[in-house]
Amino acid sequence: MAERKKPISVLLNGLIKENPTLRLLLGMCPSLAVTTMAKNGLGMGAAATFVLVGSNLVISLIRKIVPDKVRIPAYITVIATFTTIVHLLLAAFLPELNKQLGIYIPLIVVNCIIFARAEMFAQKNGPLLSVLDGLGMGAGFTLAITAIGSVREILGAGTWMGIPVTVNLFEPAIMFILPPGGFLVMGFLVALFNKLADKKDKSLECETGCEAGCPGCSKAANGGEA
Amino acid sequence: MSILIPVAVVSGLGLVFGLGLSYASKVFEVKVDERISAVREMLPGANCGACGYSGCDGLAEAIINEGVHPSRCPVGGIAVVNAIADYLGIDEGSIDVNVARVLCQGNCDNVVFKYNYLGIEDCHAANALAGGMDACSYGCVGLGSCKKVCQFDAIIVENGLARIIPEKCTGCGNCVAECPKSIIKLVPVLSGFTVKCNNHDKGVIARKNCKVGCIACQRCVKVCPSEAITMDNNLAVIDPEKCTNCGQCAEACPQKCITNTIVKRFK
Amino acid sequence: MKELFAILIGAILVENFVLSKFLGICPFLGVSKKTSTALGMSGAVVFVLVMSQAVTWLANEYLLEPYNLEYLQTITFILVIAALVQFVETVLKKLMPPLYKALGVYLPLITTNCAVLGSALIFVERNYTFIEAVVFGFAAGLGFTLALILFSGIRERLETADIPEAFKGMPITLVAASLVSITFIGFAGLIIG
Amino acid sequence: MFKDIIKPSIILFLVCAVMTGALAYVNGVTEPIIDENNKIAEQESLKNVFSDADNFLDAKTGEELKTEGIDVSDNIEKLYTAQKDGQSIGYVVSVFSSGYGGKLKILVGIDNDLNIKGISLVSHNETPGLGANAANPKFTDQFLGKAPQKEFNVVKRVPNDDSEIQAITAATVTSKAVTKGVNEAVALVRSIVGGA
Repeated sequence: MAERKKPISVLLNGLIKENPTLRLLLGMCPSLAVTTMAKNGLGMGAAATFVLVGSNLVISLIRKIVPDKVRIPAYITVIATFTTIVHLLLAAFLPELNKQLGIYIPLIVVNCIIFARAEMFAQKNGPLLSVLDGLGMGAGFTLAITAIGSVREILGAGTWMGIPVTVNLFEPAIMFILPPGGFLVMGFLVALFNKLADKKDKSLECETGCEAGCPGCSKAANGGEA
Repeated sequence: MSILIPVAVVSGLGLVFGLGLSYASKVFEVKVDERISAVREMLPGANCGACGYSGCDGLAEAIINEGVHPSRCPVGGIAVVNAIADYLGIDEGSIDVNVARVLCQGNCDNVVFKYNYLGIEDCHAANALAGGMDACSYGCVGLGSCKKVCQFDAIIVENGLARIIPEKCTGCGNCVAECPKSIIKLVPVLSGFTVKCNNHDKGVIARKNCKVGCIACQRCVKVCPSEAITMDNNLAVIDPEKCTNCGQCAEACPQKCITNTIVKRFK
Repeated sequence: MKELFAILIGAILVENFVLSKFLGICPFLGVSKKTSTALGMSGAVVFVLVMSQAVTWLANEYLLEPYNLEYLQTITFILVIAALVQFVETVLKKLMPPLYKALGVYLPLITTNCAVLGSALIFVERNYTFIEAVVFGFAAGLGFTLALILFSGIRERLETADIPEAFKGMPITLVAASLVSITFIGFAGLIIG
Repeated sequence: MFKDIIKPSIILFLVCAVMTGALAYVNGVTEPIIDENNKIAEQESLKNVFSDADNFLDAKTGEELKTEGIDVSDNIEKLYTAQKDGQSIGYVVSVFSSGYGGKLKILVGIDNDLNIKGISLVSHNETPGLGANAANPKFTDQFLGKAPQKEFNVVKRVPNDDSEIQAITAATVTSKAVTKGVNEAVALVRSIVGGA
């Protein structure tokens, strides 16, 4: 993909085509653990987006001066700083969300999405594109985990964002709030996404106009399998 | 003041680790010829093993140490070969880059079925059951074993027949080895016309099993100006070297099983 | 001695890192295709987890606690882990090339592994002593290994199963993981000590 | 020599320094707010356990109580003295207990003449829907009122006197854990009030 990437395509790329959680299957730990409630998903998504945009920006600025020997520690320090800043801000201004997200805020540091985007994207592109990519990826991540959170909350607790939705329809299945429910809902959503995305991909394969066949392209490299 | 202590603590740690890491990478440096890592960068990096080495690292080492020609990597196409050749200052030489092609057109509409197969979606499994469900025992079973093996998503299975997308195929040969019916052949990329059939039965039997199979009528052999087509026990075979892609055999063939698949990528 | 045993069993079965605490899922899903790769990965994880627990505990005890810099925990821990992993990688590449060939490719993966940082944060929260922290790390690694190998066996059988088109690849793996994690809920009631 | 040892270390040092500087600055700004939040949250949790007290003295930890010669079980975390317009009218005890899913923390408000003002399950990770029901009033209200001489014990049937607590169905382990915590809190306050 040597040619100049259009900023808009970079932004939208993170939402559907390369949705970090449902297509590239990155950042699984928080998206399974925190999504017992849709509100948590939203909070976690927003926090992760802030960290993602911030770290993408800084990393793309310092990518030229950081020698390869200390590349990983330097990038990790940048990401950790942004995460701690989010953690402090949340603890100061949104205490009850902070109580719910608990241990998972510091774990944004090792959230694979952020480090993957830093390595894959921020290291090769300028600050503007990296920020856009961070926004796109963050929005995609937020969308995905809020969707997972909503499904799990409706099925598991009969409420959505706290509003009782299905209390008298059926007895909520607690299983969906427990870990197995997380895997299950995630699995079905990824399957749904494969169905949607594949329909578009099929058209991609027929008109072979696109510069297909290069093994380096991200679609072939880590299509379904992580 | 309360900012100084944390900054001192963490950057002190950073300094210690910086020194430690760079010192360690110096002391424990494994002598590597930097040309190898340069060539490794240029190779596509799919580690598919089509070049016969254990992935791109193996090939990079072989190119530098054993003088293997870069075109040994079929996956990268002309761009990679030229890049490495210029880097090493050797001439590109002839490119024997191949592309895989399924020599069969027997999808569900054309071929007659012996039985209705509902087992595991795997050609080997179907093939174990009396040679697969197609009446023509040479034909493509169409259950996608080749698709599972293809790293470059170059194979799609439609209507019971595997089809290889020439632009995506890198000629790594994984599918050729995988296919239980061995009907996928590696042909030179520039060869357009091929006989899309693998059936060695007599014409009358072939016609009964499949609408588009080669019935060995030998019309193509007679009509070909450069005698590129020979009969290999009831199956017409086009010799890529001699074939000039004139296309007369395709018109002459009553069963329409000779087709033209020129690959745009190498124009 | 009893609490050490309680921590050991607790971390492997009751609060298994992958299946009930949701830490370290990325490598768990990514690497568990074949049992051999699973073994390599879990060996690397146990190795790094034990070392990182020790170093992070020391860093926390002597650098952060005295100046009460709790908010620096994340940044120091992850810096320590990243440096440790890179150091181990360079040493391994030089001194034990065969081990590096089998294990090496997973080492950079471990830096971004939630389990390593997660276990560091947990031992701070429960303020374990040095030995307890290291035993906890070791047990967490074993729990990770148990889950990974158990799961890679299942995934190998998934290859030949007849799966609907959209579920091929990762979705079926996730559904399988959810069934395995149901079994681990059975251990939840195991109260020790 | 310089290029591949000193340069990387200096750059890592600078990156760490700049980043931690920003961090320390943000922490300087947010630290007072966080402390305040924690204090408010703590006061609130104490309030709903001991409603008629208007302020609470700073907590005394288990060790401090031991130094004052009171025998304290090591499950006791803190003891707050509850005051109403300057007069100490009771205590709030925060006590740990190990339930089904691990450690759980209970706040117990007890006034000077030993009747229990309020109970709240502050932090637990019991299974949602089963053990977690111990937190809602239906279960905790059973403890309210005069603390009996002998300890509370958990029964499966309808209790016939106020020293028996009816367990939550399918969550006996949690019910027992909460009761054990409350008993320890009552014993502590009894030794202080009885003794004092």
